[in-house]
Amino acid sequence: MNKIVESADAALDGLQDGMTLMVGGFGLCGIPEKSIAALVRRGVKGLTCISNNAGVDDFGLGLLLQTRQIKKMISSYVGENAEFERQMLSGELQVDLIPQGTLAERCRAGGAGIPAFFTPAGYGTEVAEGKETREFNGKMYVLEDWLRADFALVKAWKGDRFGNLVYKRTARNFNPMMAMAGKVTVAEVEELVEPGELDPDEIHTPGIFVNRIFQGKGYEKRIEQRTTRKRN
Amino acid sequence: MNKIVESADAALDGLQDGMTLMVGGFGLCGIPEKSIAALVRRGVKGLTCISNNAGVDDFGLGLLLQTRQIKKMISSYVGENAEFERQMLSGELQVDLIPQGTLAERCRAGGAGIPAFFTPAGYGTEVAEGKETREFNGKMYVLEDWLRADFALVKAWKGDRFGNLVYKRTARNFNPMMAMAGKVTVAEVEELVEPGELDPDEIHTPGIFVNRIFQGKGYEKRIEQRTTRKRN
Amino acid sequence: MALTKEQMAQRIARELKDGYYVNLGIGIPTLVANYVPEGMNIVFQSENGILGMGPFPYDGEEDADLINAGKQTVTLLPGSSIFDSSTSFAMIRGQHVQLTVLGAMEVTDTGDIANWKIPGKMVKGMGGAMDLVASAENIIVCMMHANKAGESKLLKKCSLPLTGVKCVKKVVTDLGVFDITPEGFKLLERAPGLSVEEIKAKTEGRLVVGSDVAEMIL
Amino acid sequence: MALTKEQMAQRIARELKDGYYVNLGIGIPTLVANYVPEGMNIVFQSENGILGMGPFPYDGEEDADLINAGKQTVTLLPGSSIFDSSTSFAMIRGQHVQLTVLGAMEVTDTGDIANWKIPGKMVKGMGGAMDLVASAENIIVCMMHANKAGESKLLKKCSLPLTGVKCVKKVVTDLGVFDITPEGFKLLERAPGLSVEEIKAKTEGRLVVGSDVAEMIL
Repeated sequence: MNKIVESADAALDGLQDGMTLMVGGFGLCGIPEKSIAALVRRGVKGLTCISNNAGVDDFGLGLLLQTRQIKKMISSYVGENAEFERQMLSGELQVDLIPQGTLAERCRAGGAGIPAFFTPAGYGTEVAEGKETREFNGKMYVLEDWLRADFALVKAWKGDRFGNLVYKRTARNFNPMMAMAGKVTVAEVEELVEPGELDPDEIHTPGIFVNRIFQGKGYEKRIEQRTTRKRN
Repeated sequence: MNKIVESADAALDGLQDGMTLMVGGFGLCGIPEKSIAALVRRGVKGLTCISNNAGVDDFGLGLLLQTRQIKKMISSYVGENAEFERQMLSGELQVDLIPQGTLAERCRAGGAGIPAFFTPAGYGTEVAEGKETREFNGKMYVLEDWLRADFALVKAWKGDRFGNLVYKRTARNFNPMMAMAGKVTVAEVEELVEPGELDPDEIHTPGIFVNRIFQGKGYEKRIEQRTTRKRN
Repeated sequence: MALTKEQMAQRIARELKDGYYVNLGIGIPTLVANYVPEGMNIVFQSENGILGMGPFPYDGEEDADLINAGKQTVTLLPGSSIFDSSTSFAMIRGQHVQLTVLGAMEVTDTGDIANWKIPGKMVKGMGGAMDLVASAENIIVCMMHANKAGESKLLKKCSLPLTGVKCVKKVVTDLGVFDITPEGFKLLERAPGLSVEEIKAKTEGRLVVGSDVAEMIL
Repeated sequence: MALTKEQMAQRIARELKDGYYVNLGIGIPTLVANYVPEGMNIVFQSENGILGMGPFPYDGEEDADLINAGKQTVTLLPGSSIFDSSTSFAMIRGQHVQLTVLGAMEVTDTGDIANWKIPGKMVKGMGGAMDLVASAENIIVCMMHANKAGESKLLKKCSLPLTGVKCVKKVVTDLGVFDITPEGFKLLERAPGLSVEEIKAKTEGRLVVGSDVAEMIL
């Protein structure tokens, strides 16, 4: 079992124009930097990107907005990005906004073979327009369907050639669910380790969900809101 | 924040006749031995137990069958238990059999605020009788609702006073989902550790799901099918 | 006198109870963490995947892999845990988080809330707000009583697109504390020095005033 | 001659492909693990929460906290992982497990399967079988061609309560290998020394026989 590919470019083999991608990360935390850079190099167009956020102008998915490779974003929050705003207001870019918990659960459902589920989020709002609603125990819920992707691009801290992944701190976020929901799941890691080095009890994403894995070099890991306090 | 209670008996405070309980474990692996023993001592009757299995005659939930404290079992597989068979065939014990994956997902749904979801398991069988079915992408699915319990009794390897839990190997099984779905969740652990000793990245059940925790002593951890091979 | 933002946070902090798990929204709600009473154990949840969030890191100790839902660098306290986004919202939807405090642009006397979208302006998205308001058993909205034009934000009906319906339980503004009741906004406490009449004048929604509304003690 | 159980397992092992994730049911399917071709990487899943399940432990090294879905003590191989039951069935329902091999009491020529309940007898439950058969893209049923009374188990219609409908893709019995096709059981290979006529005589469901059905090579 060896899922290691030599580079981010090799990991995207088969990724074509018009495909639907899931891209892990929350803000700029835990995003697949190297796979995004490879997407820019690959030059594929007309992409639908499912990602909680859309990066900033010059980092994260913002890079793919600059090059106009994205046709549609499916996200929960897309601020902090002037080019995004311009393309959205001009109608160049389609945007589907989804409650964050619903987005996370729809990705998990896609990976877990659950085609639809009921959630209370968005009931009575425009999010529920056109969707089935139903009462359970006196409370109203909205039926939401699964999300799946042609490629899921995720970022982990450590991984092995079986595709087993361990994430670090809040860089975990959407990565585990998206890893489950890709027809082809590409994982980039800061460190490739030998099988057996990761304790089986501590693996966050079992390798079965990962198709290709590679080690990235020189992660920038940009901080979006650097907030600190002074020592007393 | 201190969820530690002094004993299994104290942990069951408020547990009454006729309540619905979730009980973790798969076979005899990862069952809450000490909480089950305390249930026997407590003598509560008419219980509905949601548990993947029903123990063996003289261990696990079998102990509560001997004392006729269980009115109904909700399980996926209930072999290996003669007293169970006798009570079931005589009509003393009600039994709801549920596909194992559906059982796991219904517990998770109960904890996650998802009142119902579609699953392919059981479509076209007696499990789907009386349930809504629906086609998605050319495949048929059954609508299943959440399961929740008055008390969830789970067993972990290590835990801290915040209720954070770590499980060992396949003793994990149903415990994490059941921990999510109890109005009161009681966790018993082999080892209580200080907050901070468990790496935040390695916690399987975040403490928010656990209401009471105690350290059990002298775990029997009986093996149901001891299978070995000879050294060459 | 109208409350300052700090005083609003301070007042909300009095709604905390020992052992609560709490999710604080961006803005004034974040300040509530500064007023947790001495000796009280509160665990803060951040919906990007933290329980037991601590204060901002010391200068030079920021970790790009450890941020809160506002994308700010934060720290972890002993006993904290990290989890993925689906588990985080399982906690929220499953009502394991005992108190949610968030800001709003409009609230109605039946508990509807609007806080994510202004037609004609750039829409950034609802983030986790719709999940939080639809799920929490206990939601406190914390906001200015009137907008910059002086118009009441406590309404009969929201003019902006809704975030959730019939979900808000309590509102703390710079003018007072209100429960949402079947009869409308019930005034519980007045900001120090403010009269019931002044509050009434600035409240468009139905207002219920008991015989003796106490002045807030800060 | 009819195949032995070991030969059936051996034949099924030839359906394995490098890199497959495989779930083996209790009984004959379990034996398939003994016939993985040299150099081929197969990861065995156990639905109680293991990927990368290894052989039974050496005497004295049993761990009560490490069992398979048959409740037998097992070991882990390097690169294995442990997870909870909901994640395990997420793998199964989400079709991440590439091959499922399980036993059956009856199978029909449209791919229905019955393997969990005999009316009038003690019912132990379906365990994970209904999830597995409803979910897997690739299900091989492995069973004796006829029951102890000599009656065919390859039927037009199941007489026992169903475990799943239209799901089985392939059947390996002691008499041959069959694909489930729109026309019925398509005989692919005969057990060594058995004639097509002998197989036909023992098959109640629709049987399709090509012009040249090879004898199995073991």
